[in-house]
Amino acid sequence: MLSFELSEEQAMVKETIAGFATDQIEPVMREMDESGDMSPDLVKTGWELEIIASCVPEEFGGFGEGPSALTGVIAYEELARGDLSTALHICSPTVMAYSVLLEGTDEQKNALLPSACGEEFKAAAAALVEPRYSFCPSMLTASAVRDGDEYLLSGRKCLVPLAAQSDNLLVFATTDPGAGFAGVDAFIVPRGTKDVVIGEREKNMGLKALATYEVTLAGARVPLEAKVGGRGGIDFLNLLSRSRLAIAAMAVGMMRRAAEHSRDYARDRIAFGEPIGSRQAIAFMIAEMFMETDATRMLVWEAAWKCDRGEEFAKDAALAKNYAAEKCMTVCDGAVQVMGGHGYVRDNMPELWFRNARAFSTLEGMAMV
Amino acid sequence: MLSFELSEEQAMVKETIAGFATDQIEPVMREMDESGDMSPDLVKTGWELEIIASCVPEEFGGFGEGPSALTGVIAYEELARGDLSTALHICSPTVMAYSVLLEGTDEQKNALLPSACGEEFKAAAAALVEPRYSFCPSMLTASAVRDGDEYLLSGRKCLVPLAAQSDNLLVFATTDPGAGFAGVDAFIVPRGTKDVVIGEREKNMGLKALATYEVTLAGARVPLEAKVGGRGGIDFLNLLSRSRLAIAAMAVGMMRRAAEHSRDYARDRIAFGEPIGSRQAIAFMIAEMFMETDATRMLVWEAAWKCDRGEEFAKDAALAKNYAAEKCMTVCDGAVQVMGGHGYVRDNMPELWFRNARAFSTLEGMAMV
Amino acid sequence: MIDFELSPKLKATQKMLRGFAEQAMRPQARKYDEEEHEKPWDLITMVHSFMKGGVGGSMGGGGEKKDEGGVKKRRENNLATAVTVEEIFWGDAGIGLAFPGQGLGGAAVQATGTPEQKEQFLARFSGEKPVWGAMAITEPEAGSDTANLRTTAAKDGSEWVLNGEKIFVTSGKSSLESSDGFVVVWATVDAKAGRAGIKPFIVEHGTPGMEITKIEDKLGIRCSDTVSLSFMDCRIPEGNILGSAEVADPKKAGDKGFKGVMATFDATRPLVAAMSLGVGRAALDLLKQVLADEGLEVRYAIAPNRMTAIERDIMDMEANLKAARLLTWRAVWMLDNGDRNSLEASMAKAKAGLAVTLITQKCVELMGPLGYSRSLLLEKWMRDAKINDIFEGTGQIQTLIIARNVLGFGRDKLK
Amino acid sequence: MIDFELSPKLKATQKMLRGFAEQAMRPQARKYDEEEHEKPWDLITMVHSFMKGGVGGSMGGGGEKKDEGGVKKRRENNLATAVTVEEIFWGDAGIGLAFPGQGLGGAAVQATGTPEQKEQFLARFSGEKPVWGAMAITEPEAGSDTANLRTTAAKDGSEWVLNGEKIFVTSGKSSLESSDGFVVVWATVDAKAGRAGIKPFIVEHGTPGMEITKIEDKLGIRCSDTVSLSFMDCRIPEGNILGSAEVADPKKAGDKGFKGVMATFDATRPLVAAMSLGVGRAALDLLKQVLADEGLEVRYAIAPNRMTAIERDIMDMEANLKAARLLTWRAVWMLDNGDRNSLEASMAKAKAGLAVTLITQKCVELMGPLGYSRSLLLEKWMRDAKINDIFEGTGQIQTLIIARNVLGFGRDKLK
Repeated sequence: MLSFELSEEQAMVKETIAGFATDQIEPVMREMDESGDMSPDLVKTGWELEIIASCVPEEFGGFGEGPSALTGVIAYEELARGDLSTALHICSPTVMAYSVLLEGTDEQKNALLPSACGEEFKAAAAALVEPRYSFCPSMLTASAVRDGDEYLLSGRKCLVPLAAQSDNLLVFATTDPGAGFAGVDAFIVPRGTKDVVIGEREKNMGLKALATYEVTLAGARVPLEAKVGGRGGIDFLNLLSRSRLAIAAMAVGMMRRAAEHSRDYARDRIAFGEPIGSRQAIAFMIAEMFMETDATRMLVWEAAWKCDRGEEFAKDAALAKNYAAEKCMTVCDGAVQVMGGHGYVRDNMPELWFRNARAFSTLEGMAMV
Repeated sequence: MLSFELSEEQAMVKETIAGFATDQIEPVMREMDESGDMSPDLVKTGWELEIIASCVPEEFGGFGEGPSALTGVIAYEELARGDLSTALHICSPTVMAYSVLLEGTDEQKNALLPSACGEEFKAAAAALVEPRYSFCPSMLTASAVRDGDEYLLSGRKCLVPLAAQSDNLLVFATTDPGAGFAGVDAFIVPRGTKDVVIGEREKNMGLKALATYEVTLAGARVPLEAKVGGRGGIDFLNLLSRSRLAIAAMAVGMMRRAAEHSRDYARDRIAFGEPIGSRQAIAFMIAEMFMETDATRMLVWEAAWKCDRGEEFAKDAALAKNYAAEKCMTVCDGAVQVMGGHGYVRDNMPELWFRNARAFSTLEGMAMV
Repeated sequence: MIDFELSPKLKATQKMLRGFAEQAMRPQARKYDEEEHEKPWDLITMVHSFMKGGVGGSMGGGGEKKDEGGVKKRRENNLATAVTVEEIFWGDAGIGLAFPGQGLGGAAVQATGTPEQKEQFLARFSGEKPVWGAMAITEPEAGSDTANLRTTAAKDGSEWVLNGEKIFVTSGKSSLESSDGFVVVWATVDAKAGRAGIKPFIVEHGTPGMEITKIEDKLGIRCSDTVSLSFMDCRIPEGNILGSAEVADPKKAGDKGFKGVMATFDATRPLVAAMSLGVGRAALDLLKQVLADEGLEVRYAIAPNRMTAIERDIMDMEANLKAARLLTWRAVWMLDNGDRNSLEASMAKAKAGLAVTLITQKCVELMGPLGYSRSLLLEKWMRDAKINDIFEGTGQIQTLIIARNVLGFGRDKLK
Repeated sequence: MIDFELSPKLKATQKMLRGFAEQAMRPQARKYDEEEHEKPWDLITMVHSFMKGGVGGSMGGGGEKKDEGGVKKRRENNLATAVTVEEIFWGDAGIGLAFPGQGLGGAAVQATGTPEQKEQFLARFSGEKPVWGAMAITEPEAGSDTANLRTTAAKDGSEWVLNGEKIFVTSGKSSLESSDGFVVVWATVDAKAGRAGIKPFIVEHGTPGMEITKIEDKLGIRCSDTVSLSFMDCRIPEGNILGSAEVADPKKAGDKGFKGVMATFDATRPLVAAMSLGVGRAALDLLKQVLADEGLEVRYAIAPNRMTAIERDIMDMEANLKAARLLTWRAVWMLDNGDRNSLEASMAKAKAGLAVTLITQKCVELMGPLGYSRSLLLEKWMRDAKINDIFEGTGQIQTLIIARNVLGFGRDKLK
């Protein structure tokens, strides 16, 4: 029966993370953006939320029953409300962990999940995006060609978070060009594998506190066992869609924060003798920020709900993700506009959200629920 | 040197037609829309503007030196400011006349132009649009196949203005499928030609005062001489682009009228003790109506200016026409919105503009400058 | 627990209504658009036979018995109404609005009447004969300015005497001429009291002094009658003021009366949103069907910038329509739980009203000449859809309500 | 006669500047974005050598000698400036804003100064050394609320004494520290007089009592310095009030002074629009180049709904950019003819500022990871572009000005 009420557990998760975001993440967001250094304390505290461990079953080192997309999107919204770079950093290992948990062989689960549930944050990078304007996950140029007992991986990846800090990379490549999503597989590539070149840290418009790298695969060889799911491979569209929900949820978090910030400013800032929020042009902008934040969240929730029920949700996830990417940019642009010149300077947060918001249309496979 | 000033002649044309539109067309617009009958008086007076005759050289019965796109768009804007159906009715013979004048053989000019410059309005329908959602002038399904000394015309056309009243139809069909615009030719098809079936008068959402018809060509045979321009054929993209300018100019006229109407209403209508125009939500809507009307006119003028200079202007005409179609819909929707419930009832003009405005995205080849 | 699944009961209703809409309503949609002011009696009788109380259900009936011994009792009658309305309006908006039921008038009674009055005035809607209810609030001189009404109600002995003009009364003719219905008239008992003076009065069909002065010709929803009413010394029993006698006294009741207007709209705005959803979905379904018939499938999951223009348009339209539906469901869900939903109701109405206005316009454009022709219903849906961004508060008014809620500003601070 | 062709002289300038922008500015654009607050002296010297008076030209210099013996004399110096600015900003917006010239300060002198004052203060800009001019109007407590300034100017003998804080002074450091420039400070001589009390004052570089208190770190245009100024008993000669002495008297001069602010902006808004055009075109050129390199051509002439999503995006962006340019040219053309262009200037600024904000954002999106990466300049253009919808009056302020003009409402009727 229709309900928009969080479960007690979800409400608790939400409240815990909300506090973390407000009290600890947001205060250092600007400093991390300027310096480019992620705060180790934040990562430590963030890891103690046990996002992954709470989803991984006991036999593999956790204490959960598999990831709940709904609980995930609720958690990620709160995290990103604090800061997107931080949210992506903390959640980056989820892609490897959940891909293996959901699609991997028992060997792969035993090999990788326990460490993903450990005391310490352990980087595990996923490489999906490729450095070309026309990138589309259904048309990867990175390829995996079977050669005897090995796969030969070739291609270039970019926006790979924490690639240099990871013991293993999860590389998405096509084993069947022209087969679209169905032709994509994932490969576990250990650090130091020959012909895997991790480039310099990337410089992007935003996400400055998140370390991302370009990764080049120059015919790198991995054993057959490196292929997630073994013979059968993975349901890539399912994994991709779960990652889209994660990213869309983060967009909702940013939209919400930007809307709240604009509301507060419009209430306090006096011009022409009245709060600027008493002008319809500003007030309507803010009304739409809140309306679209809620609208986007509804799309994300419904798709996540379908996901948890095991229903077909790829279309819903795509709708939610693309809608979120567009609206988040509009809302954060509005947050700058509401402040005028003050929104354009780096003393205030909107310009940072403005730079981060544009990332969503490009982000794929950087976090997962 | 850059100038936005009309020539004396253009200023005169503009003033004359503006008066005609305000004093004679607009007052009967609603009545014609409800009854579906175009006022013969309007057509008569409109014809006396000698739009065609003023462009046709003396040798062919007129007193001009060929059509000026710039003067044309200025004239059509004013006409459509009065009413779109009327503007399209009066201008419908321009397609045949200018196509022949610009691309026809001397025989064709002698045969058709004098009557197009006569005292009496003479319907001459052009058939370009085809009844399918995916219609595109570069991909016509209407075809003309050479068969000995004849062309065999096959296909279906719609939105053909005054087809039933015309002595001749100008039918656009492809002689070279797959060649895109370059493969399209125009054929002069006399009334009563065998296997040319003119259907019932069409019923559309708007343009209710304009008689349009579906025309079916069931392998109709016409002599080789029926092909405009003879052997060489026509520069279809050039003619199409001239028609796009004509249609875009009419959109500007409607936008302007809708903007003026909204402005006046917002000034006079009192709510909450003040004119509704003193609310930014309404005032900003109106500001944008005027801004976009000017913006669209600039695009139309610049493309027409290029056309008159004999420069490549197909791209500019397409930009202007598509921009005009979109903005005109937005502006006329706004004109309804500004009046609220009063804009939704047929006592007032906005609902009529609302219905007519949506036509622009579909209209092609129904008038020409 | 977050849950987007409708109860089996609602799913069944939905399925049944979809069949009715497709087989009974669609074939007649064009007829009643062309023959404006004709009443679809056959359909009215049909729908009344299987849906006593009308498709609008008991609008705003939520909230009352919120708690029963502390346990929150789940109700879904407003959700049921929203689901019903969407399906009916998918069939046809004009005919849907012409269907019998308590309508806005009943909603006003639900929101402001005493239990006795609800008993007295609402019983008729589940009777044998179809009956309509209407609400009269807008006046020639005041559109959204509901605080500034000129229609007056003066106490004279044991009667109220109404004088004034009302416009845009939906189903006014159905309520007052075609059936034994009534109209709820908002009038002021004390012009100086402003909002506080505004009260709702029940005027029964056939009451002397009330006259239908005009029936509007409209852009769309032509099957639904929209009338103007004039009241000249129109006398009604004193008991016909909604919400007990002392409500009549501005000093005592404060702007309780006016709050009633707002409460009424809080309950009905989500249903207008639900109407929008039906029309928008109809247009989108048709467009997708046409593409499917040509063997074109929309590739939702690929990168949006690799799509064709039409694919991306469809993706955008579907996302907007779905978002509007979820916002609508949230608003009625709150209503069913007896929670205040003024903000959420306006969000749903604003989002849905604008979304379907644009969706239908886009669909007509994408369908080219077929979209513009009256040989398909699409062009009609574009005309019908526009009303959703206008009636029961334009999109601008909704946005204003949202802004005031969000910013915590009153009318004084945010005009 | 309607004519969109630039004079041969302007075409030549355009061509020359395009070369300069591409070969000299582009290679250094990233450097001066990363090394914020660094000054591109090499480029400054270069540009000053071939363009005395600065790329901004004599902003607002139009109008004066409108008629010469009744014959309207065609001038094109504002058009020339617009064309120049577009090309320079196509090269780089940050560096372009850092180039020497009279800037807004000079524009204020042009708009409000006496002939003698223009002589006295503007000569320096065509000297050997590069010089900057700035204008200080915004205050910490008042953004667009220019009528409500707290900075005061008090007459003391033969001097004016300024006190107050100013923020967002573009090129303030360049004008006051890096060269022998000046800043035009808008201050009130009579707080009670409101608008009427506001006057423009010239404060020369190095005047005691004036201090740069802050240099802003910004989202974009990082090569351009934006500073805060504080004035503490800052004394300037009485002759430094712009526009003859009696201007000083609110009663006599009315709000002539304030009108000066507006006149200044009427002249400069179209040039901000021209700046926008350069940035927007840069982004669009890059995107189209990338597509062309892949052999993709945009089919502008086919039905828009048959296009790919990216084709239609490009078509929309080109139409908007072109419309913005034509509106901008119209506004400067009027200025060159000495016609009042307040409405048209705001249309140009509003349209161009928003158009390029959206165009650059769209281009970054369409370029995917390449768009988001700092390895290309595109992401920088998106950051730079945003300022155009903000400075010299936000898009909202421009729309407000348009609305007031169109509706004929004053500040009282349309706040």
